[in-house]
Amino acid sequence: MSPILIAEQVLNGLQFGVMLFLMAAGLTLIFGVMGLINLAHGSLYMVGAFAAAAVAGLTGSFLLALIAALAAAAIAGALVEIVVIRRLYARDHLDQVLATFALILIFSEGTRWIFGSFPLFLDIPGWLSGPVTLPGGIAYPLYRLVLIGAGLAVAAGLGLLISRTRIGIQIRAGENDREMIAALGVDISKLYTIVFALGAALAGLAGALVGAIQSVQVAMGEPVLILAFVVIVIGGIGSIRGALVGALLVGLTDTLGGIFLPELFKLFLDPATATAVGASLASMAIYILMGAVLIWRPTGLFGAPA
Amino acid sequence: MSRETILNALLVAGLVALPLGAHLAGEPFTVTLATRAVILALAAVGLNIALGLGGLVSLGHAAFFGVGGYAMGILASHAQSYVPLMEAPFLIEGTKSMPVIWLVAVVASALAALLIGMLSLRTSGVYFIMITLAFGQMLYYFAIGWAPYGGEDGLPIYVRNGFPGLNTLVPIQFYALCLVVLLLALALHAVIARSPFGLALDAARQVPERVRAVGLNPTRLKLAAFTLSGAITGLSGALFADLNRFVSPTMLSWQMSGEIMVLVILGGTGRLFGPVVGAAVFVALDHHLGGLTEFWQVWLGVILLAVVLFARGGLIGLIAGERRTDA
Amino acid sequence: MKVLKTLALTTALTAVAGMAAADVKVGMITTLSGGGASLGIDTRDGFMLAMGMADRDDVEVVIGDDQRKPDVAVQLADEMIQSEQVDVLTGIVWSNLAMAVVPSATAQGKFYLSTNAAPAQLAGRGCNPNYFAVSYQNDNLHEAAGAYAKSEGYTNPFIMAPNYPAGHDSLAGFKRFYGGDLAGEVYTTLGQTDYAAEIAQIRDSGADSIFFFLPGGMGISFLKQYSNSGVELPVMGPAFSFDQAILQAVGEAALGVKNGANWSKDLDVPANADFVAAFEEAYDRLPSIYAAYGYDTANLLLSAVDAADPAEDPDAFRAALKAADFDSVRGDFSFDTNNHPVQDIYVREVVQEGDIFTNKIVATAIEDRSSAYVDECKM
Amino acid sequence: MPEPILSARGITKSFGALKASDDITLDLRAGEIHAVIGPNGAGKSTLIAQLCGGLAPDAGTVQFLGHDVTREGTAARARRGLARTFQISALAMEHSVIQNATLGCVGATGTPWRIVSRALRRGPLRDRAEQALARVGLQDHAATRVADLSHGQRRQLEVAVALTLQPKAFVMDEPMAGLGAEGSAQMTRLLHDLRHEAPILLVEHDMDAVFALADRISVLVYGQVIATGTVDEIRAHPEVRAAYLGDET
Repeated sequence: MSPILIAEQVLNGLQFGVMLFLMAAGLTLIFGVMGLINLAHGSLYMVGAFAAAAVAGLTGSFLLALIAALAAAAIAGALVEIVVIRRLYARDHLDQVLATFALILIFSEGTRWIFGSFPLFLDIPGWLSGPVTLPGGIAYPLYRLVLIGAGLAVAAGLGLLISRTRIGIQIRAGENDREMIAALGVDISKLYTIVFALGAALAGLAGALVGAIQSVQVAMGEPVLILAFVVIVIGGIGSIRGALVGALLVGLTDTLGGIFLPELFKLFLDPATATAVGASLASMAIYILMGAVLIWRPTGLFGAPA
Repeated sequence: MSRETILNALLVAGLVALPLGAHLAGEPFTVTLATRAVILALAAVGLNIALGLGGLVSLGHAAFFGVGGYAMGILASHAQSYVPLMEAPFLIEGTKSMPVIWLVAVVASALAALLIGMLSLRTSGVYFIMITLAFGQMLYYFAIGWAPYGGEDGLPIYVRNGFPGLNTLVPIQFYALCLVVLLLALALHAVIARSPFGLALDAARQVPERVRAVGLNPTRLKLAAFTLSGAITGLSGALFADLNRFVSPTMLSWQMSGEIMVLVILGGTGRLFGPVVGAAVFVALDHHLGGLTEFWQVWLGVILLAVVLFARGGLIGLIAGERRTDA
Repeated sequence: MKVLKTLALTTALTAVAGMAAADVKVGMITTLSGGGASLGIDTRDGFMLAMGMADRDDVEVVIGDDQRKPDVAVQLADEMIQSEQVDVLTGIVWSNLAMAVVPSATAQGKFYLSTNAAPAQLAGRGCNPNYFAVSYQNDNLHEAAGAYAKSEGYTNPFIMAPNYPAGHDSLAGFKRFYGGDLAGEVYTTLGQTDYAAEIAQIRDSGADSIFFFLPGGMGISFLKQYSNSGVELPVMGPAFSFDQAILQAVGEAALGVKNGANWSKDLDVPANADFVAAFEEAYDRLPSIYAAYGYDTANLLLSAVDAADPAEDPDAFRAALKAADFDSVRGDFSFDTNNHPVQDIYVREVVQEGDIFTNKIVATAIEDRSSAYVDECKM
Repeated sequence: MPEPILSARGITKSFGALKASDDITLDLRAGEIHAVIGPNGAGKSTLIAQLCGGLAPDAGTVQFLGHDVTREGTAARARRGLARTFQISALAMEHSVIQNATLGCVGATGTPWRIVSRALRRGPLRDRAEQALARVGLQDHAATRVADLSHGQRRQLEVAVALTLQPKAFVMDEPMAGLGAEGSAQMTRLLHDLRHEAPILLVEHDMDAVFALADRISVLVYGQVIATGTVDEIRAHPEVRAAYLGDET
């Protein structure tokens, strides 16, 4: 296996991780501030992708599509927060799991109701398509590089938002002590709606960005949702930094595991068996990683000790 | 008698009378549907012990459901192909006998629950939810790639397994068998809930520090409950596989875990008959909404949402009021 | 009730079913909700189109949505057999659902006509006189791609499928008719959405062509990512990933791809031209391969109903099915001893016609192909 | 001097830069009430956690009945006979009063694995629970849900649960907290009698109660015991007056 291939695979893992971060950041933010488990986060990812595909189909503009994705997911998030979620903050996790499970059903089938059963088309814009040659001779798709850049930019922006702005201060205060921010005179319900909409917008952005290179279809959010959960659990729930580290770990493990495990098994098994066994183990790899992290640190890498 | 006791008695009467009536009226499919509800209720009774008594929000109970299902699938498939399960160091043959299959299903799923529980109980709260989910996914992906037993295609069993003295192919007989198992599991839950173990477990859910302070180990109590819970759900998995004469990784999927949890919460978490009400209502909704609109799952979602938001304590809570304490 | 009466569902075809007078009852179990719904909807629409064109009042169809869940499919089968008392079942799209339903349905003496899924087990040792695959045997379209790869003189293809039984069968089928060296053989995770890692492996492997089997959204994702990767090797696959239902979502990325298929809308058969025109007329979209199978299945069924009533004389009904005396949209069509078709398998190329992406036939890959498992079937 | 029942020897615990326990040595002898007082943030809760097993000290040892229990958990120490009450009631709120008391009996008798018998059936376990309730005056509230009890009754139930363990020593974390004058007096009478069953390490803010009850008092300031002595000695201790009592007297 050539060093170029390995470098390329690391880039792929990085790109996958960065996209997972966009999903995981919203989830972990919502959990950190409101203490809410949102199983319907994947549905907001789907909303973003569908909105982008619809707008791109009408206008032909990818940028407009991205804006639409952000707006649609944020609006859907805010609506859901106001109508349903805010009644759940005081409830235990059990009720939250059930209610957001119900939301998944509503979103998935509702989307199919509106857009039909056939996958939608969303493509990379011409000016971002095709490969570029990186130092070392790696031909790498430009769009994936843009995804890495965009994801890291969002991560940095989110970091700034939380450390430097008024709303960031309120968010941090909310994470530490819910009574305190009320005492500070912050309108909590407005803050919660904003945080939820922000998380939703991030998920919608991820859906639109990824939708251009994947299939835009109903239930596309669920596999990603589970991965995002794995990410925030590894990183420590509530920690944005943890989400970033966890996302990159999961992205790299998943990508590199899929490549190297079959190769590893080929050393002592016949190729067909090795490929199948390696592939099975690779699909379990991130869950094994998560199990190992939790056994070692029960509250994740950056989580506050219980 | 409290309202809940009366309700429970009515439910038992309904579980006996309705399918019997359907049988006499010559509607075997209604009996099959009732069997499905009873088996799902059994799975939820299992989860209810972990969830209701132990406060363990497990989003990975499909793992035990599937282990039970595969115990049945593997034993029965070897029996129907006459290939022994293993020959060395000693011969193990497949079987089509339900009691043997049940025993294996219970032991296998209890072991799985013990192992998963030991690791998962190091965490709590949301982490517990997520780590159980992750273990479920691990088994799911394992089953999908498990070629000798069908992988994603699953494992069909051509003829339903047998139970001494019964013809399990007759819907009402198989139903009666499943109902007896369910009632036994409910009795077990009722006995446990009032036992010293149940008291300590319920206290460990509410105030673990108090339980420690009286010299007990809350984690061990929860682990025991989790293991028992997994065993019961595993048994229901074996029955479910026999109902469908088929096992597949779908039984291990996270949506299945979610559904089992929905059954418990819909009926009323920690309520003895909560799983029964939850399963009956869920199966009925699932079945009848489908005829009304192609997008029936939207309405299923709306109904579930309404229950969470407006009927705290589930449907039993709605009818029978708050849970009463033992005195 | 999840079993919908045809009248309730297919408003364009209200004349289909004469409820009271129906002599033969057919149960269709297919996927109408969730991620895989488009395939089931096309199956249903193709089937009901044939029913509507025949304008018969002696056949009633009940339709149920299996949600792509095996246990739901089994429940529907139980309901249709026990409650609706159907004589014939049909419609399942997915192999794992077929494995859940077919063995027990045929064990109860019901007929099953497969509109799509035809797993190896049911073609070989698990074959049954009451089970007919109208579509193909699962390996056929992969075999066609293998034969095509050989005839094109490829010497180093890279082959790839998800890690599940149909995936294993797919690669085995390709290799059966290709028979040469491979640049690489990879199993992906079922439901995987990102193929960057595999594309990098392909680039690195020195392959001269690619064969892949990634049904549904997986194929869409792979093709979009592949077309943007700068790797420009010829691509082959079975028809599933290049079917009418998903080509519009793939777009230009699919242009030029060769795919093994036993049907195409431009197949020069009179029955096919009628079918395509009628389907477009009725549903305002081009038919997919699933619609074609559904249409053929309905016509086969009707031809057998003309000969005998399945409930009263199952042997005669079975013989009539086996005779396959109907106008297939695929031209020459007959059943082998294992009740799987003997038919020509073609290679199609994805082309653009106006705004629509579709397929045209470019070659015949294998003539009169039966299936690899026919000798294992003892019947 | 008899061997102390419970003792801390040089225990030290830091949280980052903060030394919550700084080389604390104190003991609890048979028959006495030993009160620990100190201002907020003096490290009282940390001390209790280390005595009862919730926290492991960085240095030093905890001895109970002659055993080194420093590395044992809360449950193990409870099984040895160390009973504690909590500053904020740690009771099963959804359970009845008798259920909470019975839980103590289940723990004390080591019978949590019984799954067939009824926890509340008539018998030795129930008698023991009812006796404990009678001791604190809750015998008429056995069937009441804890959530429906008054604050004072919950404090009494805390003590009753500890009593069911038939302990060798009590550690009580502010049993008077939030009680009115009458409640305080009632609790004071109860503790006064209890000391003969097992000695009490009493952490308390209510100075009247402490001075009325304590045989000895230790004063904790910034994680250090600055003085230990009888009530009179402590009242007279200049450092204590300066550091702690200064603004009260």
